[in-house]
Amino acid sequence: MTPLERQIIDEHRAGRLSRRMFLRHASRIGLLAALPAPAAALGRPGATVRVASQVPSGALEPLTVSEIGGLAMLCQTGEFLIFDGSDLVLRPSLATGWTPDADCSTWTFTLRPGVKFHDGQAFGAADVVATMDRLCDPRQGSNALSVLRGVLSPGGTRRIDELTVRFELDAPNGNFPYYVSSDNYNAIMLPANYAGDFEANFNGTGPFRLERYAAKQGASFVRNPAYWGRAALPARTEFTFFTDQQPQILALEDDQVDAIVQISVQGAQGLLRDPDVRIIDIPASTHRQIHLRCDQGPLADRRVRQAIALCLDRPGILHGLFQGRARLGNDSPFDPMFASTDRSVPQRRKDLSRAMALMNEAGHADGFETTLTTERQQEIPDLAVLVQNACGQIGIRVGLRIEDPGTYYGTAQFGRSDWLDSAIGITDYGHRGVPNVNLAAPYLSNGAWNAAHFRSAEYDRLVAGYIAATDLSAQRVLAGRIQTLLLDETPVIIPYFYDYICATGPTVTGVAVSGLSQIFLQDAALS
Amino acid sequence: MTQKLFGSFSRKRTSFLFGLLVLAFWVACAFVGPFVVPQDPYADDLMNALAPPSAEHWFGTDQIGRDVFSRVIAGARPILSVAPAATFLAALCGTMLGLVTGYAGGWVDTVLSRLVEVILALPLIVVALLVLVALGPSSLNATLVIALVFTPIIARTVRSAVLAECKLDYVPAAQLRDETALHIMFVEILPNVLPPIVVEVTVRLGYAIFTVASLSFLGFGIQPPSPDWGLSIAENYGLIVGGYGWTVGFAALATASLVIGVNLVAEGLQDAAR
Amino acid sequence: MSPPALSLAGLSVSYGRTPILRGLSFEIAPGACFGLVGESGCGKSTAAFAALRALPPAGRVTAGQIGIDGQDVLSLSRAGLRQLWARRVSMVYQDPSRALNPTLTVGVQLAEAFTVLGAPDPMARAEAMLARVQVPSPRRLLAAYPHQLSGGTQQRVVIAMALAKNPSLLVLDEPTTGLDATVEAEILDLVDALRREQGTAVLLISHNLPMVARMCDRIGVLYAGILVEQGEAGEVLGAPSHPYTARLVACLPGAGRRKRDGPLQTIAGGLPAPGAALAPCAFAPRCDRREAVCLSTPPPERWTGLHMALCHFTPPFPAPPGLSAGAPAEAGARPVLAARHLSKTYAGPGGAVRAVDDASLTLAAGETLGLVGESGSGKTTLARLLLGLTAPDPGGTLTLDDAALGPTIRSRSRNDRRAIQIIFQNPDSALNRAQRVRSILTRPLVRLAGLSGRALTAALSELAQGVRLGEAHLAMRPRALSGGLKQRAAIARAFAGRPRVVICDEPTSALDVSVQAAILNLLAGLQARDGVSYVFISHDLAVVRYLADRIAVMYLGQMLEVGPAEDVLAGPHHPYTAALVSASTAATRIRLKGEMPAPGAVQAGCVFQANCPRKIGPVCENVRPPFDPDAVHPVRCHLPAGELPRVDRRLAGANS
Amino acid sequence: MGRKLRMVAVRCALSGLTLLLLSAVVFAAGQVLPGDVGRSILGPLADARAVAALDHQLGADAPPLLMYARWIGHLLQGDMGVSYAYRSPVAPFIVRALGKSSALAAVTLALVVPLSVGAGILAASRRGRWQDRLVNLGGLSLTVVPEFVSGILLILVFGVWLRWLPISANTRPGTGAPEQLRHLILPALPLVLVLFGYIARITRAGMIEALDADYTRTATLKGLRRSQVILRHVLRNALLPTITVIAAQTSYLLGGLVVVETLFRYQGIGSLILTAAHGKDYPMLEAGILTVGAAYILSAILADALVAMLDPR
Repeated sequence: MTPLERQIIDEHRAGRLSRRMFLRHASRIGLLAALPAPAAALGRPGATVRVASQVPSGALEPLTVSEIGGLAMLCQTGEFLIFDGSDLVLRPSLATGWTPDADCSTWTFTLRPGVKFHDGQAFGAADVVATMDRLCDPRQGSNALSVLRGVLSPGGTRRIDELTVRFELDAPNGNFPYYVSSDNYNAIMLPANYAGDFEANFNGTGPFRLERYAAKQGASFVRNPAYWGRAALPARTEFTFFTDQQPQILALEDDQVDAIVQISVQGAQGLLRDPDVRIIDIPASTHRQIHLRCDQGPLADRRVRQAIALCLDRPGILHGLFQGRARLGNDSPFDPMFASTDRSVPQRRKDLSRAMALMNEAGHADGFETTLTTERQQEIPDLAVLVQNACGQIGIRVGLRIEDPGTYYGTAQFGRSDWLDSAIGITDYGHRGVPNVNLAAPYLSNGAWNAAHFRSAEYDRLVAGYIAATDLSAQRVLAGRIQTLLLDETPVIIPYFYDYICATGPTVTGVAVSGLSQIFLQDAALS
Repeated sequence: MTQKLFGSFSRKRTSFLFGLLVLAFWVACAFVGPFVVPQDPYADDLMNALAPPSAEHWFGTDQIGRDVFSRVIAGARPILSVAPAATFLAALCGTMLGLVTGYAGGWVDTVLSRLVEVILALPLIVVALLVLVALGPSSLNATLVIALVFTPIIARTVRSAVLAECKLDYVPAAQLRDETALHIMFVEILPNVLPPIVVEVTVRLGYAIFTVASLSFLGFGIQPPSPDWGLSIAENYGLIVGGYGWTVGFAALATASLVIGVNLVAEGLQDAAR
Repeated sequence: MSPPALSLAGLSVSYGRTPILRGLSFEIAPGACFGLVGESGCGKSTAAFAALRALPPAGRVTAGQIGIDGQDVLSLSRAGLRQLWARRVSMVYQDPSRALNPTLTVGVQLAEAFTVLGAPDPMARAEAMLARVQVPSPRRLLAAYPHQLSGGTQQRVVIAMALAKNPSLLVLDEPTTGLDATVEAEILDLVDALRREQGTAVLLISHNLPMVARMCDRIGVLYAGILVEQGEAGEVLGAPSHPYTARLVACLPGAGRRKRDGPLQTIAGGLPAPGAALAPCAFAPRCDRREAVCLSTPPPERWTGLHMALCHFTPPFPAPPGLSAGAPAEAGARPVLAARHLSKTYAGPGGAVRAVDDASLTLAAGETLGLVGESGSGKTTLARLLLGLTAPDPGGTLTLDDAALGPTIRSRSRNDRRAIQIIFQNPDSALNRAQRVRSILTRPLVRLAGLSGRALTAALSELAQGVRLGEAHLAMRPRALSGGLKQRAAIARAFAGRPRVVICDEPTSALDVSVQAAILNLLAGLQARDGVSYVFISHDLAVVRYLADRIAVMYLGQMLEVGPAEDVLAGPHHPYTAALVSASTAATRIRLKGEMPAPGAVQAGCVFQANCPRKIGPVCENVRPPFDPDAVHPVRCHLPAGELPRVDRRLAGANS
Repeated sequence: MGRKLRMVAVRCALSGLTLLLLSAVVFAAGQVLPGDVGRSILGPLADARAVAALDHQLGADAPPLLMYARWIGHLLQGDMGVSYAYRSPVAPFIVRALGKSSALAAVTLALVVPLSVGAGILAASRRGRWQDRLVNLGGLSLTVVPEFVSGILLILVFGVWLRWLPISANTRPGTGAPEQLRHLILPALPLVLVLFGYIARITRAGMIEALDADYTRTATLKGLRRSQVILRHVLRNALLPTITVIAAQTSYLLGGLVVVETLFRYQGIGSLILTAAHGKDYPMLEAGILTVGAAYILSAILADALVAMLDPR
């Protein structure tokens, strides 16, 4: 047992780590590699499960897919080395075990024997090396590059033997297994000789094989008889693509489908009250980041940023926008559900008098004018209005510019992107099993997504420490300091983390989802 | 024209007067609406979101608890600023263009006509969408785009009216007394083609409202947090299935009444011009 | 004795609440031809439709009886009425292109008339019927669509359709208005021949008195919906019994009357507006025989044999005194305007079209040149060339007072521009309806005469007085003026710049006879006053004869003949001129071969050879006849001068 | 006949020219559209190097003129190009979307043409009476109501309140034709309402003109039955302008589809264009817009041909 393992077990025994948190942390370092898969659901096999899904807006290329419709598709036949379930516990999938070296700069993974791709090829270390090299190669259009950058480079993945690979990281990383888990949605394992034609055959290792795929219309899958694990319950699954939520709801209510991959509270208020619908609601770290530009205008004053953050009625927003299906954010990416989050940092609450006082101190008693730029995406325009109204309470007159997402992000380069150049903006950040990715690019002084233009050497140092930290208590200490620093500086406001919601018909059981719009149907059944 | 409109009272006038009344109501709302509404149309009330119509909120509240009645009343302003501005601009440019192409004829006419045909070969809304995707959505851009797509339409009407005028002998008569082309276009011809222009512009106003509302609905017109009707419908129409019809129904009725009002007035003018 | 083909008894018709016809009564004997004449708006057409019970939806018979072949038409059921329409009555109206369904072939439409009668083999009968109306190749015509036919042929088809059922009554409503003189004559001859053959009674409605007189046995004269006089055709026109008829006849510039014989008679005032309250005698307000009784008692129907007049008095009704104007201008010898070898070619869909081909003319000071020709002859294009509104083909020359004149307005000096002006045919089109008469007249005074201030005011009132427009008229917009007053305003505008030459493009063709006379008088008077020269374009030979000193005849863009008015009209003249003249008289008609070809490319030979009744032979087809524009009376024809046709004087004077 | 053939040829050539111009305009507009294709595929948070690499793979980083020339060259060979987003040929997408839109348009026309022509004829024959005024004013008033407004109201009344018609235009695959039709009624109705007024009005005007025409009186005075007069002489002439108007409204219909397809989340050509514009999928956008333009021009030509067939002029 490594010291790290021992420390986690000790913490758990001492009662400082709940069982859930314990599992998460133990799984992170491969301690629970032998952990059994979640208890098998008790459904009757052989059903055809029909699912409504957001239409994939582009080609289903694992290397490039980034939107939820595509993610739901990839994980139907594709598998990851590690499965990150809705409980954030890492479970073995194509890897049966993983262990770090002492400073977590090298990780060794043991692969599952006897796994075959749908086309009959055996799965092995060469496939892992090829897949990972592709994902971190800047000459490929890899979507995972933004995650793996600074973590893993091409050539960093080494084949040790047929069933062992070693990852030699660019820098120590205590949470590396998450980077090759289903959390990194692009990282489905493809054969070494993959030719960029995933859409033609969906050649993966998963419990389902492709039956038919029609772009923009739908897809169907059948049970994979040669699956390495327990055979899937459904004989067949059938996905129908929709462009929007409302018709999906109608289809579910009309019993045309058995499940909807993901619903958002907005527009589903009726469905959420429907007793005939089963709601699967899992916490996810999906959040909105309201950035406040720290380098120019009145917002350059920390007190003004704090004042704005103090105007928001967060519980009200939770209730109004999400009917409570969300958790309060405390203006840092540390979701309360992360194990490393320091929950002792006090939650920021609405305090108008304090906000007014800060404005006075900053010399902006009469307020000022500014513009909030954001994208038209789910509840964001509503949030923008709420921020606008909230700012109005302390005299800040906010104009709104709500743009098409494409316009908002522009080229995603400084000086050529409304997102990165705006004084105030609201940006959507997806779910991650660990906060690592979201701690780096959005806040580091040279961060590529640093829309707040936040520059803090202290922060950079703390984050480097956090990422390299291997043991939980060290992570938590650093997390607490990061949380406090971000609260004090307030480069961003993160008002909430909202739940991932999936809806199924009343007779459906065994549907599993992740916060990344991945839906797993091998245990699904209709009663 | 005025005499004909108001002179004798008949059923035809009834519809005109009714249209005028509706239009006047919304114009009044556009001017004073935001000051007389019972509640701040922008104020959110998250604890009271999606409340059904009640004594306190006559038309209920929307997703973030804003008073729908107040928003419907206040919503007359954005649409009644953008649409008339766009129409006016289009009328101005269209009249110029129509006068010049109709009177000058020749290659000027040929080139412009072909361009107009290209623009008209696409549904207006598609053209407007393309331009707005490129320029970015805003009220100003929507105004410019609608003016842009309506200009050729008005120009076509003006042009055909001018062509008909040019067949009349007072035009050569003016040429025979050495009038400049400008004088002939603006002093001799323009007053005669004014009635069809007025009618066309009123009709266009109806379509401008139509288009602004549609663009706002598609997200390319008036922007949040404006209480604009099309925008409100776009923001809330996902709620219909859940049974929150009041969030969109009243805005829809308001839009319908406004366009119908404008149309009835346009009809009256058209009858009078005939 | 068989019942009359048509009998109207006290027929009154209203449109909505507006009475149009008031107590109309007359009869047409079987096989007879009755002409109903009157000025526009008197209710002629309404009478025609009412007689057949075919009024538009708004029209309503308010009183009276209609009998056709002794049958009471007003009491007929729908089916009965349809039978009446199908078998016994027919109608031909003004515009044949509108009377034919544009989407059906001639054969189908014509055959319908037979199908309704239940006749076997309607197509064959249709072909036979077409042969009877003397169209070339009837069989081919069956498959043709109306728009492919000329106006004359269209009207023949309509007539064929009308006569297909061998009706006992045929109503003709202005059947030849809009057709050219030679075509009109042929159509009338045809109708006359066929109705005599079939014994069909005819009700002919027209504003053209001489034409009606030639065609009809009896004539009725309508005034404001009232039949003021009826009687035998010759009597009504020769010895009118009603002051209105008498004045109307006197207004006509017929009977070889010339401007030097003195001004034409006119009728004071204008027609009462439809629906206006009428005096007991409707004509009394305009009548110079008027006495108190006329305004208090409705006049009686005064019958003299078969001649009726609705008047308190008996003829004669002498012309009022004081209508003699000064002597007409004497044409000087010095040429003001001269054109040589003007041509205009347009690019048409089927190749170049010569609208004007080598036209030359000379206009002396104070002279009137009559320009006659049928539609498409290039009269108006020539006028536009003279005005500079249209640029001529290169090669022609224009001179004004022996100095070269620019080909377009832009190339002319202000003086040259003001020297040539025009009076358009239609004052509604010529006057800007958005402006008041005052500004219509002021603007040319400013632009052309260069006046301003007091001089301008003075010139304006002088100008208005010159055409007898009052101060009140100046404040009105053209719409508020009557047709005659509008044309006066247009004339005033043309004279504002004191022009040397005024081109009159059919200035009276849109006007009623009584108004036409006043305008002709005005033009003659202005010419006498100012010594201005006119190019007077008209298709009405009588009007041209009255006003013109010299006449030019155009055909297909070419000038066929120019010469002193009398010589041109009497001959020896061009065979085409002979045909034109014969069309307007009762003299033996000179028939043309075929129809006037469409204007086309330059032809090698004579433009008229295809239609010419006097064609000599190949020379006509291949050689352009010589034409010396500087001769006194050049004629563009290969016939030797001695063989050119001339008018038989005895016949010519009789009835024109 | 030669003349007619030449007219057709000229007409087609001109239409081709118009389409070419249109494609250039759309392409130019595409250049101005913000963002780039690689970014829109990989999402905002993707690494810039990955975006550049993807752009290069897709050929989206070539100079605009070259891209345009390439695209036109392929188009002339009948190849509509390859979608950036889907990395597969555009044509099947267009065909499928066009099929769905055509179904909606067909339902719309099938409802609106008989309805409005009938109403127009009724109005003309009851000229000045209440039926006439109802058709005239009512029809025209509906014409100016935006589809999404009438759509919302129709959904509220027939879909939510009365529950007579399904709200969704989508049916699951394998649904029978009658049921599919039923799902298309509600989406078609807003378009029907907009088009109804135009067509009814022009039909009414054409009817009145034809009823008042001299040739109709000629036919009546021939003693033909009223029904014969109407069928043979009136309708044929009266409906000519109606045909032209229906064709002209096709352009409108296609535009209306964008809104209706958005409102009812129906994946036709309108929503295809909208999605392509949002996703910077130029080949798809170009193809979609050109298809709409071509459909419009084609319908105009067809209408002209039909009119030419019925009207010998």
